Amino acid sequence: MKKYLSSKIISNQQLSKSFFQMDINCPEIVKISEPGQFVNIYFSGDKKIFPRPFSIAGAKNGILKIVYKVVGSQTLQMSRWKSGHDLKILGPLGNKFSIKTGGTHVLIGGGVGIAPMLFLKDSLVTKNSKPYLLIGARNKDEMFLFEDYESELNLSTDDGSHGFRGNVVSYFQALVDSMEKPLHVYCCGPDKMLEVLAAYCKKMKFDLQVSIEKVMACGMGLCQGCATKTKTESGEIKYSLVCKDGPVYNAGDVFFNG
Amino acid sequence: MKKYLSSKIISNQQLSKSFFQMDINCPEIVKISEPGQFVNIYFSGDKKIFPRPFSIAGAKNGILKIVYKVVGSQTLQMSRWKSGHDLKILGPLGNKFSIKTGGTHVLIGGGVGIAPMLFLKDSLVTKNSKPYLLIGARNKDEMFLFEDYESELNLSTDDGSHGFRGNVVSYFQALVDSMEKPLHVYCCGPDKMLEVLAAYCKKMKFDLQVSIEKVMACGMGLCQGCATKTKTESGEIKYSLVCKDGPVYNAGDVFFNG
Amino acid sequence: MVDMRIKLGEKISLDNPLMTASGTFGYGNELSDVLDINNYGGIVTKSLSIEPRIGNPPPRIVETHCGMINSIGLANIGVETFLEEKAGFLSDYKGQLIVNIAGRTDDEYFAALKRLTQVDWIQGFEINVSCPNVKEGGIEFGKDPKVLGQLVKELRQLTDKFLMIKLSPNVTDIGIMAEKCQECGADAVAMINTLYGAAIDIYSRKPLINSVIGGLSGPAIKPVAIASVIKASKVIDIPIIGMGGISCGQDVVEFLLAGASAVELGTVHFFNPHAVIEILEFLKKYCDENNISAISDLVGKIDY
Amino acid sequence: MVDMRIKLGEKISLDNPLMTASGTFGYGNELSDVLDINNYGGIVTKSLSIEPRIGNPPPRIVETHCGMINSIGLANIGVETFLEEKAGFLSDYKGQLIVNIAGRTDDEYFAALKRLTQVDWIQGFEINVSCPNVKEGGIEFGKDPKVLGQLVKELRQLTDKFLMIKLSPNVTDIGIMAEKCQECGADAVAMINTLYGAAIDIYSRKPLINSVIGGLSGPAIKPVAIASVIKASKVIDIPIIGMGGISCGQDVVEFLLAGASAVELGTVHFFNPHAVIEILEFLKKYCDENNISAISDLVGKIDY
Ligand SMILES: Cc1cc2nc3c(=O)[nH]c(=O)nc-3n(C[C@H](O)[C@H](O)[C@H](O)COP(=O)(O)OP(=O)(O)OC[C@H]3O[C@@H](n4cnc5c(N)ncnc54)[C@H](O)[C@@H]3O)c2cc1C
Ligand SMILES: Cc1cc2nc3c(=O)[nH]c(=O)nc-3n(C[C@H](O)[C@H](O)[C@H](O)COP(=O)(O)OP(=O)(O)OC[C@H]3O[C@@H](n4cnc5c(N)ncnc54)[C@H](O)[C@@H]3O)c2cc1C
Ligand SMILES: Cc1cc2nc3c(=O)[nH]c(=O)nc-3n(C[C@H](O)[C@H](O)[C@H](O)COP(=O)(O)O)c2cc1C
Ligand SMILES: Cc1cc2nc3c(=O)[nH]c(=O)nc-3n(C[C@H](O)[C@H](O)[C@H](O)COP(=O)(O)O)c2cc1C
Ligand code: FES
Ligand code: FES
Repeated sequence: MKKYLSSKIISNQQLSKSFFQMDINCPEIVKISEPGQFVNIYFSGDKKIFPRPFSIAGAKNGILKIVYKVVGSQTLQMSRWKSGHDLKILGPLGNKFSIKTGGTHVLIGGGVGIAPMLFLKDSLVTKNSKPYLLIGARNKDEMFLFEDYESELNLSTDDGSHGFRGNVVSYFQALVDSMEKPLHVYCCGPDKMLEVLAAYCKKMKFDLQVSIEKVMACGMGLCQGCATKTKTESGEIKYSLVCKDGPVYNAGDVFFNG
Repeated sequence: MKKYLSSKIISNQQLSKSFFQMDINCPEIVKISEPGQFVNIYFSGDKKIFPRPFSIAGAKNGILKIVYKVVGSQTLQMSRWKSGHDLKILGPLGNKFSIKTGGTHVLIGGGVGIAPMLFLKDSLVTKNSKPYLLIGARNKDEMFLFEDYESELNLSTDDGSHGFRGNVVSYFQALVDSMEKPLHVYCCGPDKMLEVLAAYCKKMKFDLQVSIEKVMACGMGLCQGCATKTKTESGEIKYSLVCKDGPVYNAGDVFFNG
Repeated sequence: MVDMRIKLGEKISLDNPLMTASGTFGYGNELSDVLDINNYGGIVTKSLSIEPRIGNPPPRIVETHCGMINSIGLANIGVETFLEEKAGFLSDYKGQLIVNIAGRTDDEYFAALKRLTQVDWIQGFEINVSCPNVKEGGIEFGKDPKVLGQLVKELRQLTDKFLMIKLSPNVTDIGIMAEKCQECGADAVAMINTLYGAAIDIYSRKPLINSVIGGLSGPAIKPVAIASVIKASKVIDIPIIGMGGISCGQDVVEFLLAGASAVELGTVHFFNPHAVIEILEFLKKYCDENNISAISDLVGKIDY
Repeated sequence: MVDMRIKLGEKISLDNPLMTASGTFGYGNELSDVLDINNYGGIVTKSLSIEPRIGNPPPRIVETHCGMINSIGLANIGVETFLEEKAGFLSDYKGQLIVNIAGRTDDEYFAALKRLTQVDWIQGFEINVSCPNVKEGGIEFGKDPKVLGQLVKELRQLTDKFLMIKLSPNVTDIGIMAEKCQECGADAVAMINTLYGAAIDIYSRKPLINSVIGGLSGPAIKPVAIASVIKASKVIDIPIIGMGGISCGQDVVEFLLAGASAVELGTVHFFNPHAVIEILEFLKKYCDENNISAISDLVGKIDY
């Protein structure tokens, strides 16, 4: 039961050069949100007409958290909103990560792909599981830190300016021997990164769920605009709607160039 | 020589419920501005694409003043700009009041039509003339006061909540006997008001210049969009461009429904 | 109390003039968490074809200034699956349910209409002869008045239910097309479908729409839609259902004044899921404030 | 250093691909306070007719979402006054001066062209057969390929100078019109003129444009223009001059990739008087960063 609401921003802080965290007061959405789901943020008066989708990065005590990177006009506009600002929000949208029992949970976030991992981590911690959280960024400026982890936190930067030097997938490979098997891997990040990780997990027979992105108009299955090529269990090719059937897929079902 | 510049807002204060005064730092435009002329203010990223024209309400010490009323989306946006904000501005645009010598100058502003009258008043005062300044508003909420007058200031409101009760044209008629003739009347305000005043001045043989408004796209004669029906001296009908040939006309040359 | 009812000829009566535009409202159930779909006087479904279609490959949509281009390629579940899966939900709907039909050939249109006209919870049909982004068929029927007339005549034979034809703006004279529909027995015309549109990524140099040219919709096209309705209303007497770029109540009044008897909300659903509610409120307020007792009094009342 | 030059066939060479769109730049002198007009590779004048025209009554313009509707009615000073008053200013201009010609009848086109082709500071002509808001003529020539072809053939006889035809998007197939122009000897085609558009004041119920239906321009129509250029470039070999909704350098690259050899800036002049300067800067930077040594290398390089 998604809701379309007018909600107040509680805080909107800058985390690093281009990353922000926005806390929004919307208990109605928080109550029913699950890790992997996202919300749509709406704009008005603009020449750009689409809402913008953001993963739910946290949902606790009536407060919904998103973590976003300023990459264009609408995220720039968002970064200027002050606490107290009323925004229109729709959610929760999409499917969710299916949380496996037993074994070790490895959460990998590349760049802003960290966002859904934070919520998934919260949820696993509540379930008394101690997940690994691997975060990759291009460099120190793109990296940001959180107050409270309750999980094994591992940072890497492509240029080595913070934590492990190299991309987060190589970092995972470097750590994998020390992790207790079986592994359940969850990842969100750039398509390229997902593709590399998917190939590796396939080889290693790790089970991998990925959260993917597509440009969306409606975010709820009205327009069929966000279609992506997927394989069904029977191996059939099918266009799946990322906003409704996704954004979380078993890595094996996705075509990363689809 | 109009200029297109990026200029800083020095201050943007609220004068009354819906009126604001914006001081803009643009010496290049100030230097060459004359009463009756206007500037274009530009917007970006918006679904509305036209710039908005505003009469120059003052031009002194490098600072250009406009007085504006919030009536729609763009003036609302302007009212939110803070000092320090950079705006794009083009001006000075249009023709100017032709200032008559000798006699008494009567400046009449209805509603936001006050704006160009303030600049004209400044200019007459500099020339050692002591003009009458008649200001009409619908009610007290729409009326605002200025620090410094140096002129005979006369206020009227339609509902009598401030100053004379009645419209500013009746007020003028009430005062006219006390004014030393010949009169040179200058007016800016709603079309209806201009029309009534024009009929009266024609009857009384007072010379009247009016500043009129039309929706403008370019503000400088590029598009021919702001045409209004006028009479030439020889009595011929002609479409005149309000942005270039106007906005100031001899009242007798204008068709108020054209 | 303002009377919001609208009659579309003899066959259909709407509780209010707001309907959904095909392809922008899923099959009706997607938005029902967010609002009561009985707010709409009518629902027009996504275009259905006799067989299911998987639609076009991505990218299928791109945002443009005050608009968007789409090339969904009439992806749809097909007539039979529609009847099986959606009957429950849609037969509870209190307004008028219009099924939009698309085809590549005359026979595909005929087959779909024959099947659907038997279903009692379907009140009428909107025939899509104007989809700009499917290679075969569709728009071909919408380009040539003779071909269009022939199709409409034959469809008319197949159903007594409300039959309206949805016209493309991508023609030299939409008035001629509308006249043809009236002449061949259509109960109404709907206009406009999307305009041709394209966009290119200047870095990859790739078209931003799989089919290169797609359909432009949204507020950007409203002036074209209003002009189309004005033109058509000068030459036909059957009702016009107007759409194209509606984003608020003011826009709906504009369409009614231009000559539309009812309107369809399309792209607005994407940027304002509550549009129908806000528009209904506006219409009531507008009518109250302007002493209009029946919304139908606005239809065609542009004052030249 | 990026080579910004563009050849439009054998007759005309531009220092850069940016020209002005007719009717959005006055007669060239109005913007010269604000920038050096030699920034433009070419200037296209307001449409001129053999006799002066006072144009349409107000209201002539209205803002729409990301666009505007105009109905200026080809108000212009007429060929003779143009030659008298503007010669001084325009003959100093270093780029290519193209005069746009409009007419109600063939004879009006012929008379204007015959007179203007004798003037040495005029390098070429853009023939407006597509103005949507003048009652007689204009668009009539732009709707029917046969009528258009005949006009182009006859115009071709009257001048050896650069002759381009400006096409309307308000036709079923702009490709057919473009082909006809090529076949009948035009040196280039320009597209698109404005789309039909209308708007109504919902309180006064009056049309917001004197002629009810006017011409829609601005960023809103860019996707339609890009689609038109793509279609035309598939069927003709003569250069295409693209326009419609250009607001920034990215847009210009998009037109070039779509197949335009040069572009015209129109409505953008109203909301950004410095557009030409900013666009030139962007183009240089874009080419530098993407290792493009000559801007002409972009033309038609959409990657399907
Ligand atoms: C399911 C999902 C979850 C997401 N979660 C996050 C998140 O948690 N944090 C975060 O920073 N970003 C997230 N994104 C990406 C985010 O939506 C875009 O960065 C944002 O839309 C950019 O808007 P803009 O106007 O600033 O940039 P623009 O300049 O408009 O676009 C920049 C890029 O953003 C993407 N984008 C633009 N519009 C849309 C749209 N309507 N739908 C989807 N993508 C679009 C495109 O790739 C585009 O090239 C998510 C996207 C999806 C689909
Ligand atoms: C020469 C001239 C001088 C003016 N001086 C002043 C002034 O000193 N102070 C002041 O408050 N107002 C002045 N105006 C009016 C001012 O331009 C409008 O109030 C403003 O454009 C409204 O914009 P908006 O987006 O807030 O309202 P909108 O909702 O867009 O429009 C409200 C009304 O404003 C007018 N308007 C809208 N767009 C334009 C446009 N592009 N050009 C002209 N009028 C438009 C129309 O009458 C419209 O109905 C002047 C207008 C002109 C033509
Ligand atoms: C994503 C999308 C899908 C559409 N699918 C269809 C369709 O299947 N059948 C159809 O007749 N029209 C379809 N349309 C066209 C709309 O019904 C409508 O005619 C058009 O979008 C103009 O209205 P708007 O500007 O309000 O969206 C679609 C439009 C969009 C944006
Ligand atoms: C106010 C205005 C006046 C115009 N006058 C003419 C004209 O006289 N002749 C002509 O061929 N096109 C005329 N046009 C059309 C433009 O040249 C151009 O084709 C159209 O506006 C699309 O480009 P744009 O979106 O960049 O403005 C005019 C357009 C506008 C906005
Ligand atoms: S974004 Fe509309 S269906 Fe997914
Ligand atoms: S507003 Fe363009 S000519 Fe006056």
